[in-house]
Amino acid sequence: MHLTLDEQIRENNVDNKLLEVKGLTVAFKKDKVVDDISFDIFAGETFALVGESGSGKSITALSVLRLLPNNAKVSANQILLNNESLLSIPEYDFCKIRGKRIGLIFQDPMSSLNPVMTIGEQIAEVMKIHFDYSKEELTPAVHKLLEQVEIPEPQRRINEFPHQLSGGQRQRIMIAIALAGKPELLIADEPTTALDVTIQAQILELLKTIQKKTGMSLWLISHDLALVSTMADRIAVMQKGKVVEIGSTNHFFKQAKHPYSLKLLAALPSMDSCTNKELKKIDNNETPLLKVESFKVYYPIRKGFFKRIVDHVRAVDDVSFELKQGSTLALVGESGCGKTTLGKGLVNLIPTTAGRVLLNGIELNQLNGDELRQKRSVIQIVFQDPFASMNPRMLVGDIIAEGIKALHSDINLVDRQQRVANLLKQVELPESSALRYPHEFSGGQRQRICIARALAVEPKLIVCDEPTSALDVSVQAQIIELLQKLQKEQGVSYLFITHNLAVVAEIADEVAVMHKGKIVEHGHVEQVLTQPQHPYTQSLLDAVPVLAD
Amino acid sequence: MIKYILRRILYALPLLMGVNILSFILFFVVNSPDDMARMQLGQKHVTEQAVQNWKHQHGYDLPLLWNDRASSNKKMTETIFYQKSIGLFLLDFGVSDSGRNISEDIKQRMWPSLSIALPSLIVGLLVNISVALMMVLFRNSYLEFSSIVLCVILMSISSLFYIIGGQFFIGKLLKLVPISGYDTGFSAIKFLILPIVISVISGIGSGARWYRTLFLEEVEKDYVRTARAKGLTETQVLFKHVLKNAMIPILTGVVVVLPLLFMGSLIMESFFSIPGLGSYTIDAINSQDFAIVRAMVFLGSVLYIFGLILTDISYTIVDPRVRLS
Amino acid sequence: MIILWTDTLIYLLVIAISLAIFFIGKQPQMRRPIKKIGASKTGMISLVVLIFFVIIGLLDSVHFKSTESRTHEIISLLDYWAKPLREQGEKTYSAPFSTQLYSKETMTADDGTTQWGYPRLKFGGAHLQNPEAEWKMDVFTKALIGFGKGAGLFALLFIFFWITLHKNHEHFFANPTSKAVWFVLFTLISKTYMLIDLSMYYHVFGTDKVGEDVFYQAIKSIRTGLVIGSLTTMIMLPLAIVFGIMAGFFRGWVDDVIQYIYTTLNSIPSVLLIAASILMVQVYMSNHAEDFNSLIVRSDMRLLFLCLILGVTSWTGLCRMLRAETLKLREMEYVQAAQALGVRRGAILIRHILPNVMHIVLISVVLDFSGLVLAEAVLSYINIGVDPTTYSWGNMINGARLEMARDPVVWWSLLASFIFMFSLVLAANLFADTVRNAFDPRRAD
Amino acid sequence: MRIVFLIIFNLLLSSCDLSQLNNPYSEADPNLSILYSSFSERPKRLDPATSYSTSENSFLAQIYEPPYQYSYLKRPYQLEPLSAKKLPVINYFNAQDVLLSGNFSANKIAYSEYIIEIKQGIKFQLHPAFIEANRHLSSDQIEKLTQLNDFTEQGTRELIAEDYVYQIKRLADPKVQSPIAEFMKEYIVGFGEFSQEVKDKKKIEIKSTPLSGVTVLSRYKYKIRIKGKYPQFKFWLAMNFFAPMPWEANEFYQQKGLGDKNISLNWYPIGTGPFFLEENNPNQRIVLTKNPNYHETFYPSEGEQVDKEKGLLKDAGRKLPFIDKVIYILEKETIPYWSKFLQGFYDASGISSDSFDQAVQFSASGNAQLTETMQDQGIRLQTSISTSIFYMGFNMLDPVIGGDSEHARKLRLAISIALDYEEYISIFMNGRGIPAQGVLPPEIFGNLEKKEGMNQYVYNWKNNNYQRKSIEKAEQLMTEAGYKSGVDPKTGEALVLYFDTTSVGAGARAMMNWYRKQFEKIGIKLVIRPTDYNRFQDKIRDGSGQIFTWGWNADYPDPENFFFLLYGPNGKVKFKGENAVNYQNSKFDQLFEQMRSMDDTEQRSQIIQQMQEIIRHDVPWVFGYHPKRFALYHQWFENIKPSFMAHKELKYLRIDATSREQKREQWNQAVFWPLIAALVLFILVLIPAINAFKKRSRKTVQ
Repeated sequence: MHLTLDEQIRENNVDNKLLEVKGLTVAFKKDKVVDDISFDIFAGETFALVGESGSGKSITALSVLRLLPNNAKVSANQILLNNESLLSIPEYDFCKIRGKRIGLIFQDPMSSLNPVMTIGEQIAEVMKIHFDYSKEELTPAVHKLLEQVEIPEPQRRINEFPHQLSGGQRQRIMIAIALAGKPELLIADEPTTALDVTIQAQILELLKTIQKKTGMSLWLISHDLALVSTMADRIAVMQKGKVVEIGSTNHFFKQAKHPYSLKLLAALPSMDSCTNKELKKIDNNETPLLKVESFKVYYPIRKGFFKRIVDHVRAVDDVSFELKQGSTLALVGESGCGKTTLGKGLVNLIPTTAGRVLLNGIELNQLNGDELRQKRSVIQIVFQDPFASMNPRMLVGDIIAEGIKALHSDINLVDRQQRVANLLKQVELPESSALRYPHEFSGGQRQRICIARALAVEPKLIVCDEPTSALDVSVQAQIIELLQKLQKEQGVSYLFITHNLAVVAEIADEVAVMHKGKIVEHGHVEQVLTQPQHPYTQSLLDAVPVLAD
Repeated sequence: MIKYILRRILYALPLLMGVNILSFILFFVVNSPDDMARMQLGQKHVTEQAVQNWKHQHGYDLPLLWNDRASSNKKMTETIFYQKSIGLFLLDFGVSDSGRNISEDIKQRMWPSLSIALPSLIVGLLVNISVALMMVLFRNSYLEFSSIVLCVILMSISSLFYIIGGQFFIGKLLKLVPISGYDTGFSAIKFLILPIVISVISGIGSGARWYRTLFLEEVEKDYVRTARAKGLTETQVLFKHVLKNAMIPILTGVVVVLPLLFMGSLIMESFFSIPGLGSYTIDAINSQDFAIVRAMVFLGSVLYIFGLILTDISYTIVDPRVRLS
Repeated sequence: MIILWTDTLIYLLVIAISLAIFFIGKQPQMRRPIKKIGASKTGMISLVVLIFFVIIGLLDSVHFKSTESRTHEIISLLDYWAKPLREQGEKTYSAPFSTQLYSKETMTADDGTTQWGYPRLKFGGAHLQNPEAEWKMDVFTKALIGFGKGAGLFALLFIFFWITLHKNHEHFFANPTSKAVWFVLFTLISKTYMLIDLSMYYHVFGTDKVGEDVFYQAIKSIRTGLVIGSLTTMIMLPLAIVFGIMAGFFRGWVDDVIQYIYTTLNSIPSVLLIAASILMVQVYMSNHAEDFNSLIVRSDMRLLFLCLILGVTSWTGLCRMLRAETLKLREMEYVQAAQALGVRRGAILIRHILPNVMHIVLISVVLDFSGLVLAEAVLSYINIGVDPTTYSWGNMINGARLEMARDPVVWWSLLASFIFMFSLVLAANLFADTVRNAFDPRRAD
Repeated sequence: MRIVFLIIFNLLLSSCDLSQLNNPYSEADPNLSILYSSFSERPKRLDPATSYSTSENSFLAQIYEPPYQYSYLKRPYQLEPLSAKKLPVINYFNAQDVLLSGNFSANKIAYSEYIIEIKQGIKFQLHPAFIEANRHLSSDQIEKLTQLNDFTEQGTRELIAEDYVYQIKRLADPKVQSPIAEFMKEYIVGFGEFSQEVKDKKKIEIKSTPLSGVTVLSRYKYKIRIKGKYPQFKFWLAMNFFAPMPWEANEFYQQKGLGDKNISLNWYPIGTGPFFLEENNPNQRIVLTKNPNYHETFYPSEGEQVDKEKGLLKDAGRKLPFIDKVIYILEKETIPYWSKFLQGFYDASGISSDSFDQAVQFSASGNAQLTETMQDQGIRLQTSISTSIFYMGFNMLDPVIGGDSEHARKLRLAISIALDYEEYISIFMNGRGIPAQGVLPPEIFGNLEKKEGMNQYVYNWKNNNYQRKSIEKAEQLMTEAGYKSGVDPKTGEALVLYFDTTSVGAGARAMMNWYRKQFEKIGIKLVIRPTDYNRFQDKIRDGSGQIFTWGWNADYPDPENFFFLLYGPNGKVKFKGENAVNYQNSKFDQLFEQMRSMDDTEQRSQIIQQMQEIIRHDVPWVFGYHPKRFALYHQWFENIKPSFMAHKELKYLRIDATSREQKREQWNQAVFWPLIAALVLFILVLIPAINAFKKRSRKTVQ
C-alpha cells in the first residue's frame, strides 16, 4: 500500500504547518454553514479551497479571521497559526493577527475599498497600525508597494480614489493592502471572479510572482477549477459546508474519488469541444434571419451651459453581421465592449442611433408604438441575472403567460394555461411550478423559466445575454444543453452574448469578437478559436485558464 | 462648476415665479384689498374714504391680475400682482403694509433666528452623532436596545411638551434662565440656552435613530470588512472609515436646511418671544400683512432652492465620486 | 344616523384597509414580512394598543341626533355611552379624584351664612357623606371592583377564544408573543373597565376651566388624532403614488412638470399654506352658513380641510422616494423583459412597478402617521389647527399652557393629553418600526 | 446628555454672579429708576394725527401733550390744563355770527368758539428736525443714516400756538389719513374745504394754506371755531389728536429716502411731553427717556378722599416726572409676563384669569383681596371699573331676532334674561366686572347706582341687590314670542340662532360652550360661527350677522360717547356709522340730539334716564358687563391710580429702585442640585456601557 502524493507532502513538512484547522464549525442560528471541517496549510504552498457558491468556503476563511457578523456561531477544536492557538487570543489582541500575519483579498475590489479615502491612505493605514513608520518613511514605503503590485505611475495613483482606477488596478490595490502587513498567509477569496479574462490572468500572475518573492503561503478560494488547476499545490473541495475531498492538485485531477469532485470535473467546459463538433447543415444561399448593417448606438456626452452635445460614447460603433435561421452566433468580448448594448439595441430596448436591422423581412427599429409592440414577438431576450429578471410578485405561470396575453390576446385562458404547461415541460420543469413564485426556485430553474417566457411568444431569434455566467459550472452545462435541445426542436436562432470562450466553444456555430464597440473578428467557431487572426482575440484566448496537466 | 451653478439659478426663476403666483392667489382668495386696508387702519372710525386712501398709498387700488382699463401693453403691468412681484426678484421687499421697511426688519430679525437655529443645529448634530455612534459601537447589546427604546420614547413626545416642561422646570422652578425674551449681543446667551437645549433634546430621538441606521448601513459594507481585515480595532473602524462615509448623507442632509435656518422656528420663537423671522412670519399671517407674508414666502423659497444647490456642491466636496457637469 | 364628511372617509378608509390586508395576505412574498410582524412582541403589542385606540375612534365616528336634549345635538355612539362624563360638569377646575373644587369660593349655606372655602363638587364623589375620611378607601374599592369586572370580562373572552381556537390554532396561545399580547389585552380591558367604573363616581383626570371632565376630552381627542393621522395619508397617497411613478417611469417632460410642482410646493413654508387654506374654509363656511348650521358639522368641515391641506403639503416627500425607486425599477431586467414581450406601458406600470414600490408606500404611511398626530398639536398652538371647538390634544395642550402658569399648578389636563397622545404616538412609532423592519428589503435577513 | 455640561458652561459665561441668572435685563444701574413694562403688538403708527389704538396711546400720551388732560386723582374725571394755561374760553355765536351773551337757549347757537391760551416757555424735546441743515439733507447724507440717533446735531424751540393749528391742519390733510377727519368735518368750520384745497398739494404746503375755522390769535393763543354747540369738543382737546406738531417735523420727515430707513413721524415722534422716544425697535423693545426740556409740572396736591390714606399725596407738589426711563419689552405671551412679574422683573401686572386664584381671593363679604402669598411678596392690588361696556348685540335688521315687532322684542328680552352674565363674570372673568344695567358704565355722568339704575326688565331688586329674573320668566316670554319651549313653529325644530365670533384659541371653546348652554336654557339652538376679524366686520357692515358680542371703550367721559352707538343716523349698514346693531328709534334719536348738546345738568340726566329706559325696553343689546380692572403692583412702585382716560399717568409714577434690587436678589436664587443629579445619573448610566465594552474586547472564541 503506497502513499498517495499528498500524504507524501504531509510526511515531508509535518513541522512547518502554517495554519492548522481542526473541527471548525460555523452556524447561523440553527443551520450549519461550515460543518466540522479540518485542513492544514503548509508554509509557502498555495492551497485552494474549491466549491460552488454557498458551499461555505468564504465563510471558512472569514471565520478563521473572526470577521463574521456576531450572529454567526463559530466553534473549533483548534486553529493554530504557527502552532499558536488563534482561538484563545482575546479580541483586542486579534487585530495584531489580521493584516499583520494573515492578509485578505476580497472578491469585489470596488466595494471592498473605502470610496472616500485615497488609495495611498488606505495602504499607509495598514503600515501605521502594524509597524511604527515615521511620516517620511510612510510614503516611499507605499510607493514601493505600489510598484511591487505593478501599478503604473504610482506617484500619481497614490493620491487617487478607488473609483478613478480600473477593475484590475483596484484588485492590485487590494493585494497591496493585504501585503502591506507582510503577512505569512495571504487569503485570496475569489480574487478574479469579478474581472475580465485577460485581467484575471495578469492578477494571477502577480500573485504567483509575489508569493515566490515573499515565500508566504497563499490560500486561494475559488469556484473555478480551471483557474485553480494553474495555481494551487493542493486542492480541497467543499460541498454543503463539508470538505469532501482534499489532495495535491495533480492527484486530484488524475484520480478524484468523491462523486461531487467528479461532477465538477465533468462540468468543466473545454475549448476543444468545438473541434469535435459536427457542422450544422445550413445552405448558404438562404436569406439570413437577421441582417444587421452598420448598427450604431451612441450615448451623447453633454457639456457646457446649455448641455450641448459635444461628443458621443460609441457603445456600439458601426457593427454589421448576419445570422442564419436556426444557427447560433456567439458575441464575445470583455465587459464594457458594448455587446450587451448591441443585444438590447437589437431587441429595441434602447434607441438605436443609426443602422438597419432586418429581422426576417421587417425593420424593427423603424417601427414604433403599437406597431412595434405587435412585431416584438419575433425577437426575445434572456438576461444574465435570473434573480432580477423576474417580477418577484408574480406567479411563474403569469410570468410566462404575460407575453402571450400581450401579443396573442385572442388565445383564451384555457389554451393559455395549456401552452404554459407545455412550455414548462419543454424547459424540463414540473407543471406545478406555474403556481409557484420565482423565489422558490434555484438559479438554474429560474433561468429555465426565463427561457420559457422568451419562447412563449414563438420568437425566431433569442438574444441570450450571458445566460450562464451567474450560474455554477454544473448548472451552466445543463442550461447550455437545454438551449441546444430547444434549437434542435424548434429551430430558434440564438445571439449568444458571453465573455466565456469555453461556453462559446460548446454552443456557437459562428463567433463575433467585439472590442471597443466594433466587431474585430468574425467567423466560424473552430477557425476563430483555433487560428485567431486579430491580436485581441489571441490575447483573449491566451488568457483562458486551461487545465494544467 | 460655475456654469452648473449659473444654470441651476436660471432653473430657479420659473420656480420662484410659481411660488410667487401661488402665494399671491392663496392670499387674495381669502383677502380683498379692502380687508387689508381695514386691518391696517385699525378698528375705530374707518371710513370708506380712508380705506380708498390707504389702498392708493400702498398700491392696492389696481386690479389683481389683469387690467382691462389700462392701455394694451400695460394690461399686465398695471396690476397689483405685477407691481408687487417685480420688486421681489430684485430682492427688494419694499415697505410692509404697516409701513415699515421689510428688508430692514429682516436684516434685524435674522440674527435672533440664527442665534437659536444655528447652535441648536450644530449641538444637535454633535449630540445625535455621538449617541448614534454609541449605539452602533454597542450594537446588539442591551445598551443599544434600551437606547433605541429611549429614542422612540423621546420621539413620541410632542415638542410642545418639551417646551412647556422646560420653561416650567428650568425657568420657573429652578430659576436658571430668564423665562423668555431676547437681548442683543453677548447677553443674549442666557435667553438662548433654554430654547437650544430644548430643541436639541427634542431632536435626539429621531435624529440619533436616523443616524444609527445610516451608520449601520455603512457598517455592513464590504470596505468595513476590509478595514477589519487590515487589523483595525472596532473603534478605529468606526471613527476612521464608517464615520467618514456616513458623514456624506448626514452633511448633505444638513446643508439642505442650512439656508432655511434664517427662517427661524415658529414655535420656539413665539414661545420664548424671540424677535426672529419665524415669529415675524406668524405675526404677518395673523395681522394679514400681505407684503411681509409674500416677502417671507419668497425669501423662504429662494433659500430653499439655494439649499438644493448647496447640497449638490457639498456632495462634490465631501464625496470624491461625485462630479458636477 | 348622521354621516359627517370625515365619517364617510373613515368608513372608506376602514374598507380600504381591510381589503388591502386581505390582498396582501394572499401574496406569498408578503407573508414573510407579515409573519415577521406577527412574531415581533413590540409590534404586536403596539398593534393591539393601536387597534384599541382605533375602536374608540370608530365608536366616536358613528353620529346620530341625540333624543334627550331639546336642541337635538349631533352626538356619537361614544358620547352616548359617556353620557355621565359628558353631562356631569362641575363649575370650574377640580383635581383628579377630588371631591371639591380647586379654588376657594364664597359659599352660602342654606341658612344664608356665607363662608370662604372649597365647595363640594356637584358630581365628583358626591355620593360620599364626609369625603375627608372616606374617599381614599372609596376610590380604592371602586378601582378594585372595576378592575375585577374587567378581569372577569377578559376571562370570558379568553375562555371563548380558547374553546373555539385552541384545537387547531395552537400558536394563538403557545408562543411568547401571543402570551404577551394576551397579557396586554388583559391589562387594557381591565384598566379601561376600572377607569369607566371610577369615572362614574369621580373625575378621573379632573375637570377643566369650565368644569368639563378632562378624561372625556382626552378620549374625544382620540378620534381627532386618528383622523388627522390617517385621512391625511389617505389623501396624499394617490397624489404621491401617481405622480411619483409617472415621473419615474415616463421621464422626459412628465418628470420635469411633476418635479416642478413638488419643488414649488416644497419651497413654500407649509405654515402659510395651511393658514391660508384654513382661512379659505372659514370664508367658504361663512358664505354658506346655512349648510353648516351645527357646530359639529362646521368643525368637522374644518378638520377635513386640515387633512386635505396637510395631505397636499406632505405628499412631496413620498413622491420623490417613489420617483427614485421607479427610476431604478424601470431599468430592472424583468421590466425590460416585459417590454420585449410587448406588454403595454399601463400594464407594466400596474403589474411590475406598482407592486414593487408598495412596501415603500406602506412604510412611509406608518411612519408619517405619528408625525401628523404630533403636527396637529403644534398647528392648533398657532391657531391654524383644528377648530377650537373640536376636542383635540392640541387644543388641550394649548389650554394647559396657561394652566401651567397658575400656582398651584393645574397639571392634569396636560398630563391627560400627554398620556393619551404619548401612548398613541409611541404605539404608532413602535408599530411603524416593526413594519419597516419587516418590509424593508435591506433589513430582510 | 452633553447638554448638562453645555448649560453649566453657558451659565458660567452668561454671568459672574449666580444670584440672578434669570434676570432678563442687562441694564444694571441701580441709581437710575427704570420702569419695566411690556407691549404685546408692535405699535404701527406713533403719529398723534393717525393713531387711534389704546396700545399706541400708552406711548403717545407720554410724548405728546394736548392742551388739556384729565386730573390724575380726581373722580369723576374732569379736565385740567396741561400745556394750556387754563380751561378754554367758549363763546357762542348765532347764525348771524353775533356773539351771544347772557342766558340764551341752546338752539340759537350756530357757532361756538374755543379760545385756548397756552403756557409760555414750553420747549420741544431735542430733535434733529429743529436744525435747519437737517431738513435739507443731500441724498448721500441720507444714504449713510441707519437710525435717528445718527444725527449728532439736535435742537429744540419754544412751543407756540402755531404748532397746535398746524396739527389740526394735518388732521384735515387727506394724505395724513386721520381717522377722525371725517368726524371733525361735521364740526370744525372750514375743515372740509381745507382738506379739499390741500388734497393735491404737498404735505408741507399746509403750513401756508389757511384753515378758516382755526386761527392763531397771538404767539400763545389760538382759537377753534365749530359749528353749533358741541360741549364734548373740550374732551377732544384732551386727546392726542390735538397735540401740537412743529411744522419742521413734516419738512424733515418728508425728505426722500428717510422712509426706507424707517425714519418717519410714525416711528420717531416729536413732542413736548415728559418723555421722549429714545429707542424704537418694535421687534424687541421700546425705550422712553425723561425729557430734559420738560416744562415745570408738579404732582397734584388734592384728590379723592381715599387718596390720602392710600398715600397717593405723599409726593404732592414735587416736580414731575419721577422716572428716568421706561423700557417696554415685546412680550406676546401672558404666562412669561406673569412669571417675570412674580420674579420682580416687571413692576406691575394685570391678572390673567388663569393666574387669578393665585393672586386674589374674595373675602366673606365678597370684596377682593390679595392671597397670603401675594401679600408676603408685598404686592398691592388696585381695582377699578373701566369706562367701557361689553354687550351682546342683536342685528335689528335681522328678520328673526331684529325688528320692532313685539314678539321679536320678547325673544330678545327672553335671551337677555337667560344670558346669566353674573355666571359669565364669575367663570371667565373671576368676578372682575359688574353686570351692566344699561348703556352707561359707572363714573360716567347720568349713570345711576343701586335700585334707580336697575334694568327692571331683566332684574328684580331683592334683599338690597340686583337679582336676575327667573328662567321661567324667560320661558314665558319665549312662549309669548311664539316659540313655545324654544320650538320654531316654521320648522317644528328648536329655534336656530347664529352667533358670530372672532374668538379662537384656547379659552374660546369653553366660552362658546357656555353661550350654547345659556341659549339651551330657553330651548334655542345657538350655532356659533367663528370667523376672522375681516369676515366679522363684513358681516356687520352688510348686516348679515345675527348675534354678536362687541365692546366699546369710551373716548371721553361723556354719555354721548356711549349713546351714539345706538343713534339711528349712525346705522352701520345705512350710514356706515358705529351703530353696529342698526338700532333705529325716532324717539330715542330725538332725545339723543337733545342730550348731546347739553351741559351736565339735572335735566340732561333725566333725558338720559329716558333714553336708558327706551333701550332697556327695546333690547337691541343685552347689556353685558363693565369690566373691572385688577392691577397688581410691587411694593417699590408708588403713586398708582388707575385711569381710563388719556393715559398720562406715567409721569406721576415713582419707583424705588434700590429696594427692588434687594427683592429681586432675594426672590431669584437659582437651584442647582437637579443639574448635579442629572450629571451623576448620566455617569451611572455610562458605567455598564464601559464594562460591556471591556468585556467584549476580552472575548475569545473559546
